[in-house]
Amino acid sequence: MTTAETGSETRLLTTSKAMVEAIAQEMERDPSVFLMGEDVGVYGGIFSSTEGLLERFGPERIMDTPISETGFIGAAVGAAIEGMRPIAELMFVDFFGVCMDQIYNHMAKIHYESGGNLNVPMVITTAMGGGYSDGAQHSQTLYGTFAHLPGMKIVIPSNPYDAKGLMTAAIQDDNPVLYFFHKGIMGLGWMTPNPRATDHVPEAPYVVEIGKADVKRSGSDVTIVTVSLMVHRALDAAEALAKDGIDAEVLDLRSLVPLDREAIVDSVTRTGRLLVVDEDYQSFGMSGEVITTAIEGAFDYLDAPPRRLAYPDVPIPYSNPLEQFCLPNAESIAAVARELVNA
Amino acid sequence: MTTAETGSETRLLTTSKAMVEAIAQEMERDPSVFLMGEDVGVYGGIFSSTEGLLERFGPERIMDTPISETGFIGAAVGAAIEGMRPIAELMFVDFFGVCMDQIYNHMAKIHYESGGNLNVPMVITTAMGGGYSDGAQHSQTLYGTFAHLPGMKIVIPSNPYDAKGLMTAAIQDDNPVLYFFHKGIMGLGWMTPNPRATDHVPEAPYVVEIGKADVKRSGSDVTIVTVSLMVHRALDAAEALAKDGIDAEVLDLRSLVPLDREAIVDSVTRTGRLLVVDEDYQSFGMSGEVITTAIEGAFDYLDAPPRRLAYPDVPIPYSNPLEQFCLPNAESIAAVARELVNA
Amino acid sequence: MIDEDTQRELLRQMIRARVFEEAMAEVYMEGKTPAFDIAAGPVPGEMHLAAGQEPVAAGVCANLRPGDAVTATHRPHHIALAHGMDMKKMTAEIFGKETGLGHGKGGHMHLFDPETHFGCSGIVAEGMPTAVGQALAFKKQGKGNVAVAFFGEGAANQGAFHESLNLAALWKLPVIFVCEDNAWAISVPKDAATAIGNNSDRAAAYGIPGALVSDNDVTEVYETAAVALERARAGEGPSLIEVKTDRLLGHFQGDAQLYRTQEQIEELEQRDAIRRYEQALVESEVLDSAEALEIWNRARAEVEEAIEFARSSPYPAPESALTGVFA
Amino acid sequence: MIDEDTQRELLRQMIRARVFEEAMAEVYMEGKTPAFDIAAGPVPGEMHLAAGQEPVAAGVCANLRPGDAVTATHRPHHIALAHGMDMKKMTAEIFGKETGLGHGKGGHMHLFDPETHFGCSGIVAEGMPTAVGQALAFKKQGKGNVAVAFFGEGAANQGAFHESLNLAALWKLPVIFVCEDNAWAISVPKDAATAIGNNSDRAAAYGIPGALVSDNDVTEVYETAAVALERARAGEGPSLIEVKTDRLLGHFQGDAQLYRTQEQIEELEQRDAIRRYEQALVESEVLDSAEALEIWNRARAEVEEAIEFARSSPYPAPESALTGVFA
Ligand SMILES: Cc1ncc(C[n+]2csc(CCOP(=O)(O)OP(=O)(O)O)c2C)c(N)n1
Ligand SMILES: Cc1ncc(C[n+]2csc(CCOP(=O)(O)OP(=O)(O)O)c2C)c(N)n1
Ligand SMILES: [Mg+2]
Ligand SMILES: [Mg+2]
Repeated sequence: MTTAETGSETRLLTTSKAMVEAIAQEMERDPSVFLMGEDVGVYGGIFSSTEGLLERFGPERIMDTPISETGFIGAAVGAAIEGMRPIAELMFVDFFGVCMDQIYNHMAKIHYESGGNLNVPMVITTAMGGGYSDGAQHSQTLYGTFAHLPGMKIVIPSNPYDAKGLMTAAIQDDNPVLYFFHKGIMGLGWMTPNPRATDHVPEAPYVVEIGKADVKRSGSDVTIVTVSLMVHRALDAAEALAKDGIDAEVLDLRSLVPLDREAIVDSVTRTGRLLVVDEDYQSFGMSGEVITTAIEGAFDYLDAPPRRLAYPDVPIPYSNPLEQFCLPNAESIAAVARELVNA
Repeated sequence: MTTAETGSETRLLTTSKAMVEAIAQEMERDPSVFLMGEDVGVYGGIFSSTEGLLERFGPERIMDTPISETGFIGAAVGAAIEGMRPIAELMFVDFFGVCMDQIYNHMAKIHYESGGNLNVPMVITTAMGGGYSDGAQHSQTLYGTFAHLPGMKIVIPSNPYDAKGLMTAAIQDDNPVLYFFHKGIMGLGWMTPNPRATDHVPEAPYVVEIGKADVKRSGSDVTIVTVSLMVHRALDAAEALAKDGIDAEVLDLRSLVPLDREAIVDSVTRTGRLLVVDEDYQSFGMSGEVITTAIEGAFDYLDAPPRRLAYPDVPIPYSNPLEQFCLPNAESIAAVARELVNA
Repeated sequence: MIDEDTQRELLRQMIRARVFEEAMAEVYMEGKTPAFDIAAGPVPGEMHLAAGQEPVAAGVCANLRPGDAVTATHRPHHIALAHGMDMKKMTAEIFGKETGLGHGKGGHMHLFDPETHFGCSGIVAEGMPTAVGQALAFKKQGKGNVAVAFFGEGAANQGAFHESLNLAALWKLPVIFVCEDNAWAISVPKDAATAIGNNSDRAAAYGIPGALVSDNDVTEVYETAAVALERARAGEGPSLIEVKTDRLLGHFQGDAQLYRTQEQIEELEQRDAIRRYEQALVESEVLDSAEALEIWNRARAEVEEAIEFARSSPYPAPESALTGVFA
Repeated sequence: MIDEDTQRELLRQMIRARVFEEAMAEVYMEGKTPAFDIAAGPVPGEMHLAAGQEPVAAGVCANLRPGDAVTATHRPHHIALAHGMDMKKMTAEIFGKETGLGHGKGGHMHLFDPETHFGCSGIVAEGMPTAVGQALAFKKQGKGNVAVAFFGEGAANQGAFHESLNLAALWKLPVIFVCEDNAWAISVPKDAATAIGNNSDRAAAYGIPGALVSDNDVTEVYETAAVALERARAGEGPSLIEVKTDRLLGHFQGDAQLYRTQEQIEELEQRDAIRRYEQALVESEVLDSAEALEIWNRARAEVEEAIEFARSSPYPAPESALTGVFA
């Protein structure tokens, strides 16, 4: 599952612990790294994204903030242009609307507007995803919204190994990086258990390059392109499909900006069939972009029109049967893949 | 150019005057309509979107606001659920980041969250578009960002007739509607002259149905799908193409939500070729969605892979040669259309 | 002096809310033991209970009239109940049932009730502009109604607070801003988030009255709100009220509360405002202990009935998720 | 008492800014007559000039030291110049030239200069958090530097104002908030937007000093800023300063100003702060008329040279638009 060779000991870690380990190692290495957010201190992050950091680095470097996202994310921008490397946590990505101006009009544009004279080396970490009845304002993924707006890298790990390597890369990057973690991949004790949320992770620091997709399962009949928790669902679907003799490739994009278009085209060229699985709203988002990328690069290799299985264009309902009806899952992914292969 | 028959006298109006006329007629008809925004009173709207309304309806119904977009757009939401029909102006769509939470987490979701028990009948008007060196924070179109998020209708007129009819429809709609007007189609005396920004408009009120695309020029060789100012550029391109014997159809989507997928599929089925022209950022936006729609509905009719010509994924540069290099124009549209037809 | 009927009513409303929250705390754990899974059980998702904060809701809402509007936060039950929301429909919504206020689409943080003009939002402070707009509508409609925005002390550092107060003050709107200062925003104490001690002092930044109720006392809340509401109904504009109140439970159910000590929590329990008020009413002979018990018992029966209604109601049809985006 | 060198320097900075703005007003119209087209001429786009507001910029920035940071707004020239930005590179940026600060990518509202730690933003109030963050960095780095956020009175009703002041006060950051109250936000007068008379009174909402400079007087600005800066450098936290100043021109060039009368505009011109200060310095014999004239002449020469530099510089290569999104 991992491509990089680090030569170091590995341990079983949850995604959240792997992510925190990367932050801690970078904070050790580089005194300009610090972290701000709501409940990142004693609480350790609502989704354990900062657990243990306060104890280790103290309140000067692990700073609880008021509920002032424009204020503290904007402050991160200001600190970044003065040579710090802040990490700011937006507790749920759903809250982006209270601070989007700082994110996309400032963080993402200052480097360009300054003609390259200023860098904004910062990371925004944010939780995404639903499936546990948190309603319309706490369950969204929204990565498509950010990926549409130029100037920030968009990183979306699906497992502990990538979570650590991509976090290290994000902190070391001289550009603003949005780091989305799905609550369902963190390995939290209070979420529906997910066996893929714990895995072997090297102890030594390492980097997973931002902008490189990863084949999480290779296959020859159909390419399933997705990110984050839906990688797990796709892998489950692939297992079911294998029993039917359908050999599915699962391509984990890992980042949307930069988008590894080559990997998409390469895989589709080999399989001739594309299914995009997307937990974000269907229209005007990731699914359309990936399909268009395949059309632009592999039109002549397509054996059937690409398909998509995305979150429908409706706000996220609270009630469990409603929400589950909307979310792609292993069964629905396998069903569409079968249709595609039999088309 | 117009499809509806109203039987009333027409006059030559600019887009801005047509839009204002619709607002005035609805305000006459319905006392629950009122309008709020920055500089919508004496100033008449920075882009003349409210010109003359204060004189006619007074400060109780045409309300200048503080620079508090979250405050007054949120207040519009509150007023709407209490039976008013507010129109709120967001001066430039580029400012959405200071009030996005009210727009997408409140305005767009309350109807759904309430199980249909509450309606939020309001209109947000907003100026979009560049080409006149207003820099990275005042030149964007961003309709793709809004179209991705469910719960609000997205209306984008390209000419005076549609501007009036769509505004009337937007105000009468029981749902939240975002009404985007491109500065370059308003017919302002201080922008580069645009002959299509003035046209015959019926005096009597009429509705242009939201969700219906319009064939602004029919043709048989290639379908050019776009919105707003790019409709004008596409029509110019079509004229040039006609001289080369290429017969281009220009489809004006007029709204992105609901998206008239049938019209896209229908046109592409007839022409076999699709070019999407988009002034919004290229990736994860309108161009991918329209191409995917064609793939989903007309794959077997495609004679060549669809193409797109969009604003590249870079913040909008200030300097004229840089900005013009990025914007699609008649020449670049015609060039891609030629490649597509000759592919 | 508050009349005796009102005193009994204030007690009754606080007790109803408390009994409801305690029942929710229990129901919430159903299906989540031994291995806690937030998605499991009859009541999934986040659950923010307001035990301890009942005086704020009861004291303010007792002053409201039909047609007055209320917006609340992620912690809305006590307010919704005090404002007259139907407990059955509310409970059914929390259970995600078809018979719920939003037919299961909203949930615990999104209770919308056109009948009582009640709404809430899970985005901190962002429910406040809604109330400003409701007040604006009431003024335009000449209705004489008032809107009330409840929010936490944590919300008072969010931009929406500032914009809402300025707009309401500027336009002299009939709206009351009620800050429930429970001293905590999840794990962050007020003094680690707010540059000054009392948010009521921020009223001066908008030229409006700011009142402080300093010990979670329902009488004082009631009287303070009465003044503010009178002012609002008289067309003199908004007021800001801050009540120092207590969050007896965790931020949400399942919160281990590692950020405060067990002693701190017990201290709060010891000064429980409902018990204090009940005692005071018994002492002043507004009611006797039997009558007090009767209030508790009735509340228990009402809550049980509501939960039973919710339990026995059907879930909405899964495919109904796809409808109702647009009217 | 300000020493005489500083007095002359204050005058010089105000004059430089004024001469620059007057020259811009003229250059801006080039290529735009007879038919005004905002996209035409050597300087396209919006043009917000600050003539009348020079005392604020000069008075504050004269107190700053190397390494101190400044963020400004859509109306940034007077501040950028007072803070020491290279006039040539700034002018070239306004002309959209390769030699400009941002190689033509930023423009008049996006002047970024790492040398002087200067930045600005066209989004009202949203430049303020940047300054808070710069101050946070300075504190962490132990640099002893200060950040200054300039903003208009219109910006003081935006959420970012509130969040910035609270955060800075809470964390006792070395930052000064300077409100240029020119009484107008485009066409909206202050009293139609702000619920109270003086934004300096809003400092109390954050427990920090608020100072009012009531008549656009550079001396008073200088002295008020000095106190605030000393406080900030001493680690005692932020201050808010409000200066009642004058916007002599329209909101942007081309603004017909139908919202105010010709008389109102003339009244402002008559109380021009630069002429007043110049006169005062001549009267108190800090300089004589010839020296004053010399300052104007030098400023004219400097501005002409900067404009000549901008004019003769090449435009960036069109395809450079596609690079520089990421470092
Ligand atoms: C804009 C925003 N930021 C953060 C959150 C996450 N959050 C939910 S409740 C809460 C604490 C709120 O504190 P307070 O306003 O005091 O209300 P309380 O929970 O004490 O009732 C936070 C940070 C949110 N919902 N919205
Ligand atoms: C968030 C936001 N809303 C609206 C605008 C449009 N706008 C630009 S300047 C301005 C007026 C600003 O007034 P003030 O803050 O007093 O500054 P001044 O122009 O007087 O210098 C407005 C409304 C904007 N740029 N950003
Ligand atoms: Mg609280
Ligand atoms: Mg102003």
